[in-house]
Amino acid sequence: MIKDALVAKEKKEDLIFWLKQMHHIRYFEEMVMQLLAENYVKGGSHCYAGQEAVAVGACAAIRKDDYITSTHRGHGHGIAKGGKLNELMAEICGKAAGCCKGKGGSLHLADLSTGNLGANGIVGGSFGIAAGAALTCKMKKLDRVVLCFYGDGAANQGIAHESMNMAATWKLPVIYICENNLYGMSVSVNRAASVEDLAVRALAYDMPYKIVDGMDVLAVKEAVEQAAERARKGEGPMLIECKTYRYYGHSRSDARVYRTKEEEKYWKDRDPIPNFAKRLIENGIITEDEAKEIDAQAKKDIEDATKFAKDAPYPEPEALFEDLYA
Amino acid sequence: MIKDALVAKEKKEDLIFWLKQMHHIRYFEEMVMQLLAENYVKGGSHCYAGQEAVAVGACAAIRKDDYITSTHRGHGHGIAKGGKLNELMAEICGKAAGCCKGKGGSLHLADLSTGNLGANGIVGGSFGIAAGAALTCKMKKLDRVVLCFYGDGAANQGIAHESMNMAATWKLPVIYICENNLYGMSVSVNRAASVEDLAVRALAYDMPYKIVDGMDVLAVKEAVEQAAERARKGEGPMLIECKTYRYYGHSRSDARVYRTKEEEKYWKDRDPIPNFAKRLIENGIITEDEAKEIDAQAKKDIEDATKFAKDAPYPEPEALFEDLYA
Amino acid sequence: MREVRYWQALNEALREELDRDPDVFVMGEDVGIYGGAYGVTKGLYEDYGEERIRDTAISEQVIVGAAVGAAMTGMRPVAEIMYVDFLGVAMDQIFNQAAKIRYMFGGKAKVPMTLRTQGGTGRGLAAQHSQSLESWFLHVPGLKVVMPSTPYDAKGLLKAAIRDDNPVLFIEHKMLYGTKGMIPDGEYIVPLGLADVKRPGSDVTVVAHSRMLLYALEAAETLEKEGISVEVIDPRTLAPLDMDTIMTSVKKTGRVVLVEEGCKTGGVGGEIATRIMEEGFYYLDAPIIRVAAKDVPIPMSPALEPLAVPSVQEIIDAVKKLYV
Amino acid sequence: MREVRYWQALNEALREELDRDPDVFVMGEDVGIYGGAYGVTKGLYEDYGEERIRDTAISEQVIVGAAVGAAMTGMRPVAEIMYVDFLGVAMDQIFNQAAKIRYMFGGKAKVPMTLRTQGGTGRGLAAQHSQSLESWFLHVPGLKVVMPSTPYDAKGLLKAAIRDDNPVLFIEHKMLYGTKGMIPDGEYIVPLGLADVKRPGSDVTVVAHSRMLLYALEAAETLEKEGISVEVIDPRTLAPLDMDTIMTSVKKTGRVVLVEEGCKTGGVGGEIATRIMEEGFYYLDAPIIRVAAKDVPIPMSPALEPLAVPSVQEIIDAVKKLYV
Ligand SMILES: Cc1ncc(C[n+]2csc(CCOP(=O)(O)OP(=O)(O)O)c2C)c(N)n1
Ligand SMILES: Cc1ncc(C[n+]2csc(CCOP(=O)(O)OP(=O)(O)O)c2C)c(N)n1
Ligand SMILES: [Mg+2]
Ligand SMILES: [Mg+2]
Repeated sequence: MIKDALVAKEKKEDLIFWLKQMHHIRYFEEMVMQLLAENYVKGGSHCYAGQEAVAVGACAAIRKDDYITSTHRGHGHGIAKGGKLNELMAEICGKAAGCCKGKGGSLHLADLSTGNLGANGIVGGSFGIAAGAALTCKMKKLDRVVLCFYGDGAANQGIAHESMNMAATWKLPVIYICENNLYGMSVSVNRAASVEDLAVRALAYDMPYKIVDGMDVLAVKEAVEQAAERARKGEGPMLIECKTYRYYGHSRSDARVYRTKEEEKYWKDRDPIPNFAKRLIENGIITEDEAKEIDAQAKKDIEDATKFAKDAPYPEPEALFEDLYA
Repeated sequence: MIKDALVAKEKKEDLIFWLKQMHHIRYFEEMVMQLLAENYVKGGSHCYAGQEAVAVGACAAIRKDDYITSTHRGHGHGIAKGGKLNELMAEICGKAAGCCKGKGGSLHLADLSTGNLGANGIVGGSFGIAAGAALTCKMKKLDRVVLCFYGDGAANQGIAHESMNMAATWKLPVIYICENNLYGMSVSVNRAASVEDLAVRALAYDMPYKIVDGMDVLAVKEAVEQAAERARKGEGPMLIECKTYRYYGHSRSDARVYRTKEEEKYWKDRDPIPNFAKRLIENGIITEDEAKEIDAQAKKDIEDATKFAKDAPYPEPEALFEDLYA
Repeated sequence: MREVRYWQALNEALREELDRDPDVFVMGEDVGIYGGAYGVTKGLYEDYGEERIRDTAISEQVIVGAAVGAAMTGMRPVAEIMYVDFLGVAMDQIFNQAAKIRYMFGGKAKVPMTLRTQGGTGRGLAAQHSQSLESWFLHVPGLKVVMPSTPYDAKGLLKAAIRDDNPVLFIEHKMLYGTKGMIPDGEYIVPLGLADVKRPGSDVTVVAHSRMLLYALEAAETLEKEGISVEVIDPRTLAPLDMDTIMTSVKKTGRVVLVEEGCKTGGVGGEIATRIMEEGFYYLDAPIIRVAAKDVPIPMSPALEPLAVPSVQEIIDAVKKLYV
Repeated sequence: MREVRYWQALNEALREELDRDPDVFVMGEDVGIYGGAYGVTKGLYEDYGEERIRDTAISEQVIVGAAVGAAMTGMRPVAEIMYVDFLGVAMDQIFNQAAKIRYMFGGKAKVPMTLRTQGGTGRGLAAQHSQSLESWFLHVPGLKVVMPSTPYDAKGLLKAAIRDDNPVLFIEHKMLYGTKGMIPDGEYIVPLGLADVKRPGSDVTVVAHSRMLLYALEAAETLEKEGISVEVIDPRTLAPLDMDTIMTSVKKTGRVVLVEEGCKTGGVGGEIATRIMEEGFYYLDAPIIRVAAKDVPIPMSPALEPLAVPSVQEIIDAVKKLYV
């Protein structure tokens, strides 16, 4: 069974860590939805629930000092890249203790200390930044790579084209990770693009590509690992399309009229978290009880982070004028 | 011989017309270079000489009421689409009798009365206009197509991607004509893009493509004809890459240090005009004398147009404030 | 007359123009099934079909570019860019193509397109979803710029914009969609280029547009009680700008406060202030005061966002300062 | 001291900074083999190689975007956009990314990049190659905006821009590249944010930047002969804007003419005029006069292009009008 092979090659503590990270993301997003419902959090509300295997699998494949660029749906990326839960939750709440001092919020979660070059409120806005960070890696010979996360909708932005062409022509160490969750807001991928698989866009740049199950954290990890190896050798960028699904609406106000309950059920049956837990149990990595404990611990971590965030003070009025110029 | 087949299927008067049009473009450009050298003309100076077979072949394949969008190198397109030589030359000279009343000049040659939606000073600037004009054709069921001319350099602009994706998704009647003359200003196509043939970019949109000899007017015509037929049937856009060469520098100030004399010679040996004349003679369509006469007549037409342009008055100062709002 | 919300007024305008003219169509991200990010196109997809209500890919350049091309060839596109903040992605198509084509082509083309978008703060959406960028577009000859503050104006101006033969940038405000106001039952148009005196007064002229108009009215009410009579003018269209209405007021009051939600530096206020100085320097009894956003990006934190933009109190303070 | 041309001064600045700091690199269309559309990067490709002098594809969005990403991660890119007119293609990357990242990220990132470009009329290049768009960028907090008028300033300011830890938009002028001026033999820096009194005078203050500075000096010379002493101030950097130097002059003269090559409406003049009014209304003896381009796209025709922008005569006339 190919799945076992993927499990077998990993260390137990890593497997547990990734499971827990996915739980962290899920609980984080559930909490954000709750805080939004309570109107404690205002602002952007693009939740990552459902796509956890992509961020966790991809970030598992790279190093701490490698970079990522994120999207408007960036909470999961921030957690997977090692951001502190307290700081991330405080940021969502607009608190001074947030990783961006409360100035960025959900749409601009960034944490340069973990190599997260930031979420972006502009769909496609990070494509250039990813190419530029990769240029730094190349010019300074840092042996680092850049993961550029983007959505199926973002794939149709002009800058996606420019960035991929630059990375391919200059052989920059970028790994483009297309999170194809079937919709850009309400517009399904086949109404927005003329190709079935967005991965084939790589052909336009003579770039290798791979399509993976975005609900399988180890499949994502394996693909990104191979891409990162190529990139580190100076062989240039690669495109990985992850087929996935977002469980909530696009944002708080979305009634999801554009998709069916059946479709939602299809994808929820393939939930990356319980399925991964089950797989670890079946492969004898953890017991059912351990799985429950990991889940419970992750939940508690998010509760703690939320308490931290709620208790943390808002920025002082003077902060309005700080941090504009270096 | 395949060439003969292409010749054989055309009417004599048409073949002669296309030869003459190519002569017109060549003499027009020689004259523009001279006027620039004399400093009679200021401004943009992107000459089309060398690429005549593309504009003439492509426009020969469509109808008078079809549309084209042009580029910064747009004199050839304007002539091939049927623009009046007098008005075009007067426009280059900034005269009130110009097709844009002297306000546009070389960079903005447009002539809506012939379906020429305009040259563009912004590389890639016409991609959106082409999609929009095609949308009109589709929504109004006009049975028209739009030729979207663009260069190898323009292919790397983000809007190229957006336009092709829109046209392919909505099955708009656009024919993208890539004039690959090997350079975008000084940057050779293989330093600007990671693919050998820009035509393969069509794969990113599930769009058919074809690569043709851009020095062969009949080859270009045939390819565009097929594409236009598809487009009129509602089957959507197509990409045609024409391999061609510009004989002058990018613009007046270009010393052409980025290319070799050998390369220039290689392409001048394939000059679309004498080769086409020879072919018509060899196929018994015209005699050598007739060929000379066509050439001489074309030359005279340009001299007449130039006299017209030079004699024409400049716009009155009040024109500065006219034509801003409808 | 009946009461409608701002978004409904816009929705009605679109419906009436779609009904009136087969060349009118709507295009943009999520304008179809979703009904628009702020609900303005609700129901249109169902009623007019996907040919005339076009959901696009997330490709702002070609949304605007295709609107230009369609307008040049006989259609009347109403394109939507979801946030004014995203106009940067399509900026070239707006100022170099849409706005200049007619002039560059010697008047031989026209570009009758409307570009709807919305801006402003108020929802904690941070620096890339809260801007007020209208002043840039005053600097683009060939464009018209409309910013309605009430449901009445929203409907009448949108209909005028769609019928205008020029490219019109139509900027709504995210905090106004839910506001209510009276509109006539029958058809009406609010012509572009006419300011509106929203509240007559005799002591001070306050010029404010979009959401700031509501703030200015609130400030005027409070000031009235304190014995200061404020005339509140809504330019409604920033280009063309109706200086006549503004100058008539300035000549009466001699005191001016200009309010806007965009950053002060390089904002609309500087332009209007200078025009007033040019046309009526000697009528001014005091220097003109600008009340505008601070020169910072809009921060997300609810503790900071409101501090970045004018408050009613700031307008009141500015008016009073004219008397010190 | 030695005489160099404006383009050479810029070229020297690039060389010195490339020599000084290995993190500095140059990127843009035709900056390599070609040496830049206006020759500023001449010889750099030969001397510094293609890793540090990078010819890019015609992809303005990613040119700016990659500069942002490179700057955030430790490089000091000097990116070139061939014409200021093309900034529209990359606008989002400039105002939403480069300018806002530091603030949005709570000061935890810096974006030390320089974006060189050039603008202005004079070569008959028509509406999309002749603009003066600087005023837009005053309205973008987080950016600095530099516009040198002389070879001396060009070199010193470019070096300062490259060393600055913030995104700097550096706008040259196509008609200035060939102009000559004296510069010191050794290294020097012209700090950002300091205006320069290019010609002292006592009767009227004229503020002008980029090519218009030369026009203003010429006008001042003529006016001197007619007995009017004009002080000519070059702001040099429009953001930050050195109001102190301007106000010192205004307090002395009480009369102001503002000159710019961009369109009048929404231009730089409106901002500076309003600042002067705010900071020194009672010093003004007459309304401030703006001399700017007409509110039209720049026409190609040599009969029209010069009419679209200010002439020396217009500046002279404006100064004299202050005395009517
Ligand atoms: C330039 C720009 N256009 C539009 C938007 C509004 N918007 C935000 S997210 C989104 C959908 C993005 O779709 P996709 O890239 O597939 O990401 P997903 O939301 O599915 O994760 C849209 C249209 C934006 N933020 N920026
Ligand atoms: C947006 C934009 N970027 C850059 C330029 C400057 N420029 C004008 S033509 C040109 C080269 C275009 O190359 P290509 O598309 O191959 O057309 P060609 O000149 O070869 O016909 C460049 C860089 C421009 N006019 N517009
Ligand atoms: Mg998506
Ligand atoms: Mg080319």
